[in-house]
Amino acid sequence: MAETTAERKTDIGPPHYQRFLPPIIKKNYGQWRYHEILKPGVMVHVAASGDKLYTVRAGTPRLLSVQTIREICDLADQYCGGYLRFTSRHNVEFLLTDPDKIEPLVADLRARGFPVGGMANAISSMVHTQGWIHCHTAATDASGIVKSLMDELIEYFSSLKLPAKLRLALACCLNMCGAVHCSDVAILGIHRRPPKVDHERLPKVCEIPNVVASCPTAAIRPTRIDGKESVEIIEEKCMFCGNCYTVCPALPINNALNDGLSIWVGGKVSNARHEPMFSKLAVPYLPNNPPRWPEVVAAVKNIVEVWAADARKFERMGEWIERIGWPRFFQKTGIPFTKQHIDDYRHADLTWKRSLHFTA
Amino acid sequence: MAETTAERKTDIGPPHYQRFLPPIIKKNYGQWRYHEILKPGVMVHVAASGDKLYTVRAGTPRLLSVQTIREICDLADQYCGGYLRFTSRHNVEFLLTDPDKIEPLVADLRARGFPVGGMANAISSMVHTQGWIHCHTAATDASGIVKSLMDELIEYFSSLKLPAKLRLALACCLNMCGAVHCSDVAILGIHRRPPKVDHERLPKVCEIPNVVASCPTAAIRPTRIDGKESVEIIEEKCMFCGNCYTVCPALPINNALNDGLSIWVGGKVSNARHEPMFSKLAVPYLPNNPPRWPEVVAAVKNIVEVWAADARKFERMGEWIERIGWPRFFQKTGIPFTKQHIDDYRHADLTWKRSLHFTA
Amino acid sequence: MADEKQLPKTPKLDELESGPWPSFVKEIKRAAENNPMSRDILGLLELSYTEKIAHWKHGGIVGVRGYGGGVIGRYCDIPDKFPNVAHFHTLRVNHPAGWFYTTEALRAVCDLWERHGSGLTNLHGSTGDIILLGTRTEELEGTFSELTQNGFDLGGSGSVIRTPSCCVGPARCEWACFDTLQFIYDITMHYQDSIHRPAFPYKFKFKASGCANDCVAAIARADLSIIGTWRGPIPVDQAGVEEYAKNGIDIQADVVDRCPSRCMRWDGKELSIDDQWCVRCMHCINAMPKALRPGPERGATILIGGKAPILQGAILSSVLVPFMKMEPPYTEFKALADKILDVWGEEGKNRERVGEFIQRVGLGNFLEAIGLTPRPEMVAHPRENPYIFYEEYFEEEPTQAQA
Amino acid sequence: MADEKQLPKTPKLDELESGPWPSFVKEIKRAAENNPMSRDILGLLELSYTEKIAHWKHGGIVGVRGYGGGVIGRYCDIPDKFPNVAHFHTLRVNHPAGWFYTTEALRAVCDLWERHGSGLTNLHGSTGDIILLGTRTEELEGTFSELTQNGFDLGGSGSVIRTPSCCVGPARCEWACFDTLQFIYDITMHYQDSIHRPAFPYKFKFKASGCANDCVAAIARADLSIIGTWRGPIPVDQAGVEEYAKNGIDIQADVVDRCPSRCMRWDGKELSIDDQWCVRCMHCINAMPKALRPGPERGATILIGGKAPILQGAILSSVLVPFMKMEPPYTEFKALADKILDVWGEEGKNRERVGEFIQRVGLGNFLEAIGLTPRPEMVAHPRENPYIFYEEYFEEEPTQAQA
Ligand code: SRM
Ligand code: SRM
Ligand code: SRM
Ligand code: SRM
Ligand code: SF4
Ligand code: SF4
Ligand code: SF4
Ligand code: SF4
Ligand code: SF4
Ligand code: SF4
Ligand code: SF4
Ligand code: SF4
Repeated sequence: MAETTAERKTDIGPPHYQRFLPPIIKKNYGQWRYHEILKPGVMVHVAASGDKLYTVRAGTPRLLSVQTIREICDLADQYCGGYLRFTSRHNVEFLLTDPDKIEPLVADLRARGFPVGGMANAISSMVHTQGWIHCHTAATDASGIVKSLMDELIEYFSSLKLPAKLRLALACCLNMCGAVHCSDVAILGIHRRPPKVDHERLPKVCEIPNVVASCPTAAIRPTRIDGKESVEIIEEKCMFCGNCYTVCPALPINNALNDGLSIWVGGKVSNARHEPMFSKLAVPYLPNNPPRWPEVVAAVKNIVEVWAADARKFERMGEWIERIGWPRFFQKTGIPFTKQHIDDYRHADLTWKRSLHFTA
Repeated sequence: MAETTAERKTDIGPPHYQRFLPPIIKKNYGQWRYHEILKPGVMVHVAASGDKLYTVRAGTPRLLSVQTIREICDLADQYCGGYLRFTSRHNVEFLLTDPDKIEPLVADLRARGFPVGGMANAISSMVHTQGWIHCHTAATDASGIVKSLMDELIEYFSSLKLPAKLRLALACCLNMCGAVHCSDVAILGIHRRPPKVDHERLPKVCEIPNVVASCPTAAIRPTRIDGKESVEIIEEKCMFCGNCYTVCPALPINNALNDGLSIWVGGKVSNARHEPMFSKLAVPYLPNNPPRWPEVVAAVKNIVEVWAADARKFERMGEWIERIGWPRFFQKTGIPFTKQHIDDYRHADLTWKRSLHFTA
Repeated sequence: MADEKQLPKTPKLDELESGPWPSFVKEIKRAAENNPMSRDILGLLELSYTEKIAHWKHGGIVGVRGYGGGVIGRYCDIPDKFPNVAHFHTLRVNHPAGWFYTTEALRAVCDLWERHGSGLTNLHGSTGDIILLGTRTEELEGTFSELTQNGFDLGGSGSVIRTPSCCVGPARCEWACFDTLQFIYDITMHYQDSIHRPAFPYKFKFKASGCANDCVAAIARADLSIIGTWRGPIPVDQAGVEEYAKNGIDIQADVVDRCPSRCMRWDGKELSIDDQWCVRCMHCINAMPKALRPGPERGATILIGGKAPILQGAILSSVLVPFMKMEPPYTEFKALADKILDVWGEEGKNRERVGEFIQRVGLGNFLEAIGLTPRPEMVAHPRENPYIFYEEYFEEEPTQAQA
Repeated sequence: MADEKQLPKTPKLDELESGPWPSFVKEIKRAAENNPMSRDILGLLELSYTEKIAHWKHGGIVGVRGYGGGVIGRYCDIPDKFPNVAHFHTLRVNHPAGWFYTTEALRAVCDLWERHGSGLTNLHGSTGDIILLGTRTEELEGTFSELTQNGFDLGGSGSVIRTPSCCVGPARCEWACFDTLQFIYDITMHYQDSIHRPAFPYKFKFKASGCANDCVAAIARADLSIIGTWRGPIPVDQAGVEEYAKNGIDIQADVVDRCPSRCMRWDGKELSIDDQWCVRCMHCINAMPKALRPGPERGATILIGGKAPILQGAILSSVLVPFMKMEPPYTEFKALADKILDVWGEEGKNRERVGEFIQRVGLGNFLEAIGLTPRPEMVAHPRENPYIFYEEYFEEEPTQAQA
């Protein structure tokens, strides 16, 4: 372990952002007048002063080695005075003042395998999570599906041919770290078998009342197994949320045979035009099929392309579906509508069709 | 008791409607091509055959003596061959074939105190309930408020000057017999004090488990009062729905000091334009003030007239409010917005404002 | 007997005799002239107006022989003060479909009710019945038998199928997409036994409207709502449209811009409808009855679950069958209704309406139980929560998957 | 040591090295060249790809001295097979507001992480932290102290205030209605103690977006969402609008018809906005940045309760304060936030997010507790159910009201 002599600092907080702002931003901070998208992944912001700031945006795997970060730093040093930023969707942004450097930078990025794009009416990088690489509750991997899907959808990242922004997200379990619940298209890792109770371990490591309380559908009840306090799970009541496992390690829910993926559509966050919306279930289950998850990739690509072909300008996925209606969505995408699509949780009755307003 | 010799008939059902259809309807049944509103309360339906059926609609108190029914029958005999009908809102309709009889009939009706109107863009008769005249759970009277309010709003019944239909309803308790939950403006009798438990009577007349189960907010729990089984009511949990009283007579909830009225707005049933909507709370409480309920009448009239002045053609109350937004509704009507307007029942969180879409 | 005929002093109620709207107080007084029950109801009501409280005891089960419904029992809580309304039971009489009458039929009801009861009625109750408002227990049988002599029968009350009702439909409306009167008469007869004898967890209501205007508020007030609709394009009579335009309808603002699916265009001469997007709301047809009308293929949408708020909050009926042909003998409809009544009758809890039952068991499970396949028309949108019940899972054979 | 340096065979993962999107597998291999932890993670991940299951034990509480958060403990469930990732704890490092960096600062982090950990990172985690992905317990203190030497500190994990984040805002966006970076930096410093030491029932997240486009998804992912907005008319540069029209924007179809409040008019020359109806959705401004901009009086709307579905279903933040000025030192905001944290901290159940807490106690009661008056802007619509808690009632003095 690296020893350090200096006295121990705590609660210093993050570095002050001003230290990291390039001069042109310091100068024009809050004085930007407008922006223009120049080409895929490249935009200019024009300040009241007339100054122009060129942003080049590139995709990354988000999971980065220090070696690659250094490589990115080299580019920032070479093209924009050692300043750069990352976006809320894990893209890297280079901040240029000299328009002549745009092309060389873009070429350099491409050469090194960083796709330029993800801006304006495009698919941007996927908000995603840890998966098998670091999380204990993961029903699937995250990075692998993202890689497989983005390989297929890259043309929509590097171009501007979509009717509107398309936000993709993935989460490897129902905790939904990230943005699955409000994304245009989201992939969600799911468990499909109730937790197996480890009666040996449970009494030792878990508070039984907490475990019972942790279940939203009251599927867990206290019981005694040969003398020892434990819990039992009423399987018909379990919908595999995994919350009991989060609370108690003795209730493992991960299961290779049954874990899989579901696909959700039509969520959005921005207030532009339509109010924010939750994502809704499109495909209840697809197999967990590493290393390239062909079923998941094909299903998402199909949805994206049906939307891209049919939506009007500015129509996000959810706005498009609202216009054509869910019956047409299922018809056009060829996705079967099943019992599992019908809500049966807290607000179920409000999700049923309470009018005659549907297309014949 | 009137003895009857004939053998006892049962399950004969209602008379066949065809016996009661006037000849012109029999002839043109299902062959009507279009209709026109000729004047307030008078319309014509034109059949494919070219036949014309004139309908004259008049308001009634709904509570009718046999004497008055006979008087109405006299008119039907005199003007339309002894055929008449009533509407789903308790108006009476005279079905004429001879246009020359319209004016005399209208005059005759007026002379006898039956207002002609309630058609098209007007206020029609109020769907209402029993009240003190017959119901055991009534928090207020029904007929008295209807009479008082319609006296004030009659001009909107007998004219066509409203932007759209306006449907009024009243129910004398939360059972909401009628259409309160889906009306443009509705008046609802409310209790505001938890039931008083009659510990003497309760064990004798009620099943304690049923009583406990009857409470939607779990405000009732079993207890023993000097030895006897009974129930107690956790007052903070009681929202005065009266369901326990419906189930158990030993839990009287009617209370002169606390019963009152609330006013609801913006509901609709038809699918025309906007999907059906529930009514929403406008005024949480007004005093129960017979015989003319001035506070209630004034409050409803105010809402109606603000809407009438501000709404666009075809905009029902709820459609108008949706366009201007609830903040403007409360502003324009001058009704204070209170804690009680904020939902705190099953779907409460879905009724909160989950976006930035409101007028500044 | 003389001052018995004297009307009680009712200073409060008297204030409700004036004013332009017809007065129910006048009605009571009119009946009271030669009816002691009405005289007492007048006095009792005046007392309620003074004390601001009802003077009826809770419920009370009474009825006619062999029927479990059709009568609402009422007993006054101060019978000594108002002996003539010590009993004041209401009879619910099943109205003729569409509320059509001949004066002859109505007079017959008036005559018998004058003899057997208070002489007061409601035309009609909110469920649609003729309400004969108040009589004594001993009078029930006599009233009933005279009713049946005159071709009338009781409607529903309690845990039965309630009196079905429908809009005026084809009898006088150009928009009826099926014969609401014939249909309602047919099922009323089909379900006579269930209307008169409680056999269910709670009440069950049928209402039928001939089109989406829903003139009997079926979607809000019926457990099973049958609402007329169509398939195929809306026929447009362009000349008719122009005539409306001439006569002052602003086609763009009042019709086109109010179309919920925004599928209409108006170029000042021609109105075009892109029917594939029409959600059949009726608005454009309502606005221009002479020029537009429902499309060619007629039928109904069947919706389920509508009710008032007690207990889980009000429910609007939701789509069960997007489109059903409605031709006699309504075999498909009756099979569906019977299946629903079976399942709910079996598994519904006491005082649980079918809408609440479906909420409890889940619409998906309910569909399975009644043998319908899920369709996207049944939902406003698919689930937003990830709490999906996957009904089966694999058990591993001994494997090192978990190793 | 030689074959220790040998990378494990990873046929499955190798398939993810090809293709146009940058490969995380290449990243792991790159780090693995001279890092045993990364080598083992590579092998372990290949095993997960083969067995379709994660190989981590449940949780594990580890951390740095004096902090209760900032480290996610992880232990491999087959440590004997993969000794170098027997521990594989993650450090969450609080990112600089707006995710701006100098290469110098980033390189410093790289250097220390190469020495202390796997050499793998996430830029960034979904909450916004710099994720230092995996190291041994003994390395935590050293990593931490070098981080602080370099001016960095840990972010949040567990039942603390989580690392606040914000959009790029005024640094590079013309639409920022307040200084998101300054604000987020300010509250991050203000809440240092609560970010590092668990003192609440559960996690609590702040996210700030400069306008209604909400570029950090604050409304969906933050317990307290601060979203910029304005009051007063949208300034319109008509020349600018015409220019967009010339350059091919269909002002009517793409802007006017997409305005949710339909408050715009375009006559082909002039665009007029009836600002009293504008709901400030940003769309028209988004579509024509050169011609339109947010109105004069700037501030933010404060919304509360956003979160993912566990446990009661996902919640979108809802309006708490329709409009608040956002000027340093943000006194009004901090007073509100502190009050919220007090009430929830006191009365919230274990693992109950503030949004779930408000659902349980009721928004009206919550407003009372934090001292805000109810406003119609807080609701999409008033209640539809009649279940109103009238909080007090009269008791009668002896009277015959009930007689
Ligand atoms: C850089 C970034 C903020 C940051 O601090 O990192 C950002 C930057 C901009 N956003 Fe954003 N948005 C960023 C994440 C978001 C998010 C959050 C997310 O995706 O998770 C949203 C909400 C998405 C949603 O609704 O689900 C978002 C919704 C918008 C919108 C509204 C789009 C819509 O029509 O719904 C606009 C307006 C527009 O694009 O015209 C916008 C516009 C912009 C503008 C044009 C603002 C400006 O004038 O500079 C910026 C660049 C254009 C562009 O297309 O990226 N930004 N923007 C984020 C880039 C993420 C990325 O790498 O792709
Ligand atoms: C007679 C009656 C049916 C019956 O069997 O009794 C009836 C008859 C007609 N209705 Fe209705 N409606 C009748 C109750 C209803 C109800 C139910 C209710 O009010 O409880 C509704 C739903 C109300 C709601 O949405 O809350 C209803 C919603 C409509 C609509 C849709 C109005 C709208 O814009 O929302 C139309 C279309 C129109 O008026 O243009 C309509 C149209 C009509 C037409 C024009 C249909 C026709 O072509 O004949 C009929 C006469 C016009 C008129 O204004 O009354 N009728 N109509 C009912 C008369 C009640 C009364 O005495 O006032
Ligand atoms: C007479 C009538 C009101 C009126 O003046 O028109 C009426 C009167 C009563 N209703 Fe009703 N309901 C009447 C139509 C309705 C309607 C409207 C409808 O049927 O279209 C509803 C709302 C729709 C629905 O069914 O949900 C209605 C919803 C209720 C409820 C709440 C049921 C629920 O599930 O929410 C109750 C409570 C109960 O059933 O115990 C109730 C109970 C009652 C009782 C029996 C009181 C009780 O708790 O026992 C009332 C007897 C009053 C009396 O003394 O005569 N009444 N009741 C209506 C029946 C007349 C008729 O047969 O034509
Ligand atoms: C690392 C990260 C995912 C990522 O790869 O980016 C993450 C990882 C975990 N999250 Fe998360 N969450 C992460 C952002 C989120 C977000 C998104 C956000 O913050 O904007 C959410 C949704 C928003 C929200 O807070 O609701 C999120 C909602 C959850 C939940 C569900 C909480 C809830 O109330 O619904 C859990 C479950 C829990 O807290 O026990 C959870 C729990 C976890 C745990 C600690 C697993 C557990 O049960 O203990 C994961 C540790 C993984 C690991 O081994 O490192 N994580 N988690 C994100 C944090 C990185 C960072 O600090 O920047
Ligand atoms: S989504 Fe689930 S599995 Fe994935 S990182 Fe979050 S908690 Fe772990
Ligand atoms: S997984 Fe979820 S639903 Fe199933 S038992 Fe555990 S907590 Fe309950
Ligand atoms: S609304 Fe209530 S009080 Fe009025 S009639 Fe119906 S049940 Fe009786
Ligand atoms: S009135 Fe309603 S809420 Fe109150 S105790 Fe009775 S059932 Fe419960
Ligand atoms: S519901 Fe339709 S068909 Fe029936 S009367 Fe009303 S408008 Fe005519
Ligand atoms: S019926 Fe309704 S949806 Fe169909 S075209 Fe007419 S207005 Fe539009
Ligand atoms: S949220 Fe608004 S201010 Fe912030 S970056 Fe996005 S568009 Fe700009
Ligand atoms: S900001 Fe949105 S609501 Fe306001 S005018 Fe522009 S588009 Fe319309």
